[in-house]
Amino acid sequence: MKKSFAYLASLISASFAAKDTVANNVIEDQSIKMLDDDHIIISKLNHSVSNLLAAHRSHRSHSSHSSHRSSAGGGYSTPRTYTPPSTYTPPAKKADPLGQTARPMSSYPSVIKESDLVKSLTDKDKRKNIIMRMQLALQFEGLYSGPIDGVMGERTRNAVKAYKKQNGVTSDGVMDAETLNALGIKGF
Amino acid sequence: MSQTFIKLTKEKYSENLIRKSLYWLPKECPWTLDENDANWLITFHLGGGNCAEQLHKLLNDHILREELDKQTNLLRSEIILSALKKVQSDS
Amino acid sequence: MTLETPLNLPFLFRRIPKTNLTITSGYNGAFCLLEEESQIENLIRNNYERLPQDKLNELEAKSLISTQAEYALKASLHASSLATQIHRSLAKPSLFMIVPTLRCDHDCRYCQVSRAPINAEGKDLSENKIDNALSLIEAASGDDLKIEFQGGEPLLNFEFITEFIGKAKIKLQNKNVSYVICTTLTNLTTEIADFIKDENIQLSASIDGDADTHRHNRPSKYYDSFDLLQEKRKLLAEKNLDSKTSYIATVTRPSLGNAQELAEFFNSLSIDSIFIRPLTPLGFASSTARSIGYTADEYMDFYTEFLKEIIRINTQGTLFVDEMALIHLNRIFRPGSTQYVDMKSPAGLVLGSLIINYDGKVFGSDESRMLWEMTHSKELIIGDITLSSDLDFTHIAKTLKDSFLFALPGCSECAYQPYCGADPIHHLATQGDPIGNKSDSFFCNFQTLMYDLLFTMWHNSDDARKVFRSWLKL
Amino acid sequence: MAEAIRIDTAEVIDAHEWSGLYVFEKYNLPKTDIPLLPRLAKNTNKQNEYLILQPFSKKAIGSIHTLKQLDHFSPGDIIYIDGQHGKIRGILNKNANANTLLVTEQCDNFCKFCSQPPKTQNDIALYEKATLSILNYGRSDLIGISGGEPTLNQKAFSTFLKTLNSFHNTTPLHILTNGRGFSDKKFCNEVTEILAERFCLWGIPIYGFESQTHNTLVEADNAFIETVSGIRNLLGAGQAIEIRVVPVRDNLKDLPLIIDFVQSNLAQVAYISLMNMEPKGLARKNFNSLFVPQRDQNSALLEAIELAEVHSLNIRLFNYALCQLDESLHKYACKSISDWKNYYTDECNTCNKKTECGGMFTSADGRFLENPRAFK
Repeated sequence: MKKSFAYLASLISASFAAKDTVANNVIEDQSIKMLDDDHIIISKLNHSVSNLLAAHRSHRSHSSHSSHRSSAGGGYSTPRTYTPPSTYTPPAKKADPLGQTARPMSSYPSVIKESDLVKSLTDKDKRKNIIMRMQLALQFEGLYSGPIDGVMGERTRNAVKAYKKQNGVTSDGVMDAETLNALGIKGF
Repeated sequence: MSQTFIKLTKEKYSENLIRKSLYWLPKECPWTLDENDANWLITFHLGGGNCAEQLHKLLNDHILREELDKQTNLLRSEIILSALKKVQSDS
Repeated sequence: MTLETPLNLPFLFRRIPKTNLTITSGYNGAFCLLEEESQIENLIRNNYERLPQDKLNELEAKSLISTQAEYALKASLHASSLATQIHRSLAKPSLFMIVPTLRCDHDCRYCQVSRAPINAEGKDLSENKIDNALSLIEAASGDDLKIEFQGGEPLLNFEFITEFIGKAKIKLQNKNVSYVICTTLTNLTTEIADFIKDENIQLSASIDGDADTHRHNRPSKYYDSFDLLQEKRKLLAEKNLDSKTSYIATVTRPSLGNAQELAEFFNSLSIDSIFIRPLTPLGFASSTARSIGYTADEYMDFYTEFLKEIIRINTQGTLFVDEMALIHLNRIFRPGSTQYVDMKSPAGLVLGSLIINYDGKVFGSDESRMLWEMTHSKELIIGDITLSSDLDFTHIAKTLKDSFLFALPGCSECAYQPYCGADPIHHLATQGDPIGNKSDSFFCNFQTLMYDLLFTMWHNSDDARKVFRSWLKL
Repeated sequence: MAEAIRIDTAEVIDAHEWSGLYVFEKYNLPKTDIPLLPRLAKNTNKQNEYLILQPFSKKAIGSIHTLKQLDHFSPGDIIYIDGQHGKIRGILNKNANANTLLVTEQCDNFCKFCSQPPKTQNDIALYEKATLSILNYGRSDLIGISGGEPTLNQKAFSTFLKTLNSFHNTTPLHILTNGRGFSDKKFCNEVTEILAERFCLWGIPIYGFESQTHNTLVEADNAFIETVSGIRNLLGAGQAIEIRVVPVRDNLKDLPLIIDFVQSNLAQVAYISLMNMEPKGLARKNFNSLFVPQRDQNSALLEAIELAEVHSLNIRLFNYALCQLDESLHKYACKSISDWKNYYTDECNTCNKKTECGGMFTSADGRFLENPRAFK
């Protein structure tokens, strides 16, 4: 222990010598305390950060970000003007600034049939993935707080029901096309 | 070798103020401090020089420091103490 | 600045002598220079309307004053800066000095306690202590450290150095270690030069000035110390070790009148920096002190001329760094950045450096071991590698506790507090007390005048400011 | 000039019902333990036809047609089909110099020069899309997270990060935030604990050295104090901070004071970025009251940079065209304008510094264009 500098450090920062000298000419009136200990910090880069920072200093990738906010445009952006397609029918309520309206039933693609979809769900990996996609969507909707594990458990099922209720999706299934579609899940 | 005397009223100058100022006088200005009920009595043993002038400069600055302390000393101590506390709880 | 009248936050101030400048500084390391004598009064007496707007803005930006609304925030930022700075000062030491031998072939005027005759017995650190030394260093150091071989003249025990570095490569393989040898160069050989090159070791060599000055300060029984030094510098050049060598000059009384010549001379060596320092008023007899010593004011009169000449040389297009000035500039503009041992609060003693003496005893600083040689007071010892690789802080802790500048008489009200450091051993040695009377302290007077000079030049001289900026960019 | 099309945007027809996110090409079987996106792959038999493929099989469940080859995308890119507007956009693009995901358009600041003015509609789905994009993206290079204010919905923000963690994703993030949320120590601790294993750089704006200027520019009371407290708390948690300053008429002369403020109060920040205003969104609306020609910024920029260097603060310029900057500032200028939102004028094409220069914002057209001057 004698060898430990942490020990020495604590010994010194315990510095009563300093405290006394400082405290001396102070009216000990804690009622006028101005500083909240919670607002005092010690600034030391945590290890992973300081390492990567060293790397990033030379490596410009982070800094190649462009101006204030402009990088936002690098990703999705809301369509400025909205022109409904000919086949348009009102989307499910789910707001989606991606310009991706939840796909209206009437315009359901001809290339894929309900039956195909069902068939394509027999594979357990695909099923697991669809459930994950649902859980992820429901989680951000604030309806599901369980793990994203691709298991259709009680909590997931209830979350789906709740979502369908909220968004007026009338189909009776849990993983039928209409539901997935309303959740913005496609490609299955 | 003549001596120089300075008299300073106690109500205007605290002891702390007097001593802090004398502290910074150079070796060339050996002094002794006496007091009576009303005054501080400072004697410079080697007269001449500008010891008295230097002392008054120092006094003036320490009066300013006292005024600043009235405004900030509580916070000053809080800053130092909570900084030490923070470091201590951290190490 | 908002229309609302501001409040003062805790700050320190000092009127810089022989100027109209007043420096104000805060615990966050920020400073603001006031150009008129009346301004500090107006500031402290809250007559803000009498201060120029740009000053008020600067003071507010630097959190020396604040609006009501931001007051609590800025207080928390002050405390955070201070906590961060203290936290850093409490880190593990990064400088480890080792004295392979106390023997030396020079008889330097200002060095009497830290040398022994060239053939003296029992003044070498024996190789079989290396393992203990290394385990001590491994335990006491962080990821980055510097190991410095001191003396005596370390090259007189070169075997130790080679074996030490050989073993350190294994024992300290997970750390970034850099090596420095502080040497007179006079024992440099082709073999040693090659080793230094291969191991990428830095050299710190002493050169006190032109032939006469150097011979006067650093005489040797065995040869002309200046001529031999020049000869060895040729060898360094042949081996392309110039860039690996930095030069340090110690000033004695006879040089005080030759500031310009001295600067010119160092520049003529075509080196790109010089570390020029006053005597450590330690380790030589008071009789000697009269012939070579000086007061801080005398030294700084000299140094002011010296620095002006250096700046002139730089403005004429040669980059030539004054390391002493640069250390202080770093303290001013990058508080807490430099690990310079004399400049820490709490003191750099132990926390900044450790030194392993030729006899295996471990001290907290070079001055500590000198003081040990003079007084043999046990409190200075924090370990002994002939016994174990453990350290014992019981005695030193108290000294360190008393080395926070904000709590030290004389320092607590000084405007240079955020940039300066505590040197308890210096005051213990010169005044018999680790805290000491600052008005009578060479260390304090030297540092104070140094900062006076640099702040004044920064404010008043465009040339100086340009040059300082260029140094700070290095 | 005509509305510029970002280079990784392409026209598509008959894709309305296929709006959504896709992974481009990429035939190797992906990990099965993440929520996978469907794939968009070229139909090798048919010119300009692209097949919608299930994540797992090569089974096509649909197809779309483009006007030209999508050769600016690379396998593994994340793309978005915007059926309504007949566009395919790159979301995470290997060849982009900056990939940034927008996670919300809501904000509690209302910056006078915001290029992407805040909206109020519920856009929670953006977090889901961002999560999917990052998890399905093949690479681990730094990705920007932007808004709106990404931390405005604290629950969504931490859920977003937790979800990435739960799939052992460690993609480094550059998060653009106003930092105000982190003035709440509890939220700060919660987030930084989630981020313990992830490198994160926080881009946080400071537009003045005191409340008044800053709050006026972001049009929010108390913003300055909350932002600075937030930065303080993040630094206390060991996070890496980038201070972002947009020089405009109100704060140009204060740039050195802003540097002073940072050095005196937040000295441990990792970077300071001076970012020229983009004449887009609100900046276009408030242009006359905010705009300062780049050429007229030079002296203030130089003063700020010299000051920062004295304090060894790491400072850079973004979105400045080299021809508008003094020679002495060139080495601080980053070729920063995202490669899909800049352009070069005819003059630029004759300039021998074109390759080092970020060029002009596509939005800087007409009266917003500061006449370029070619280096020859």
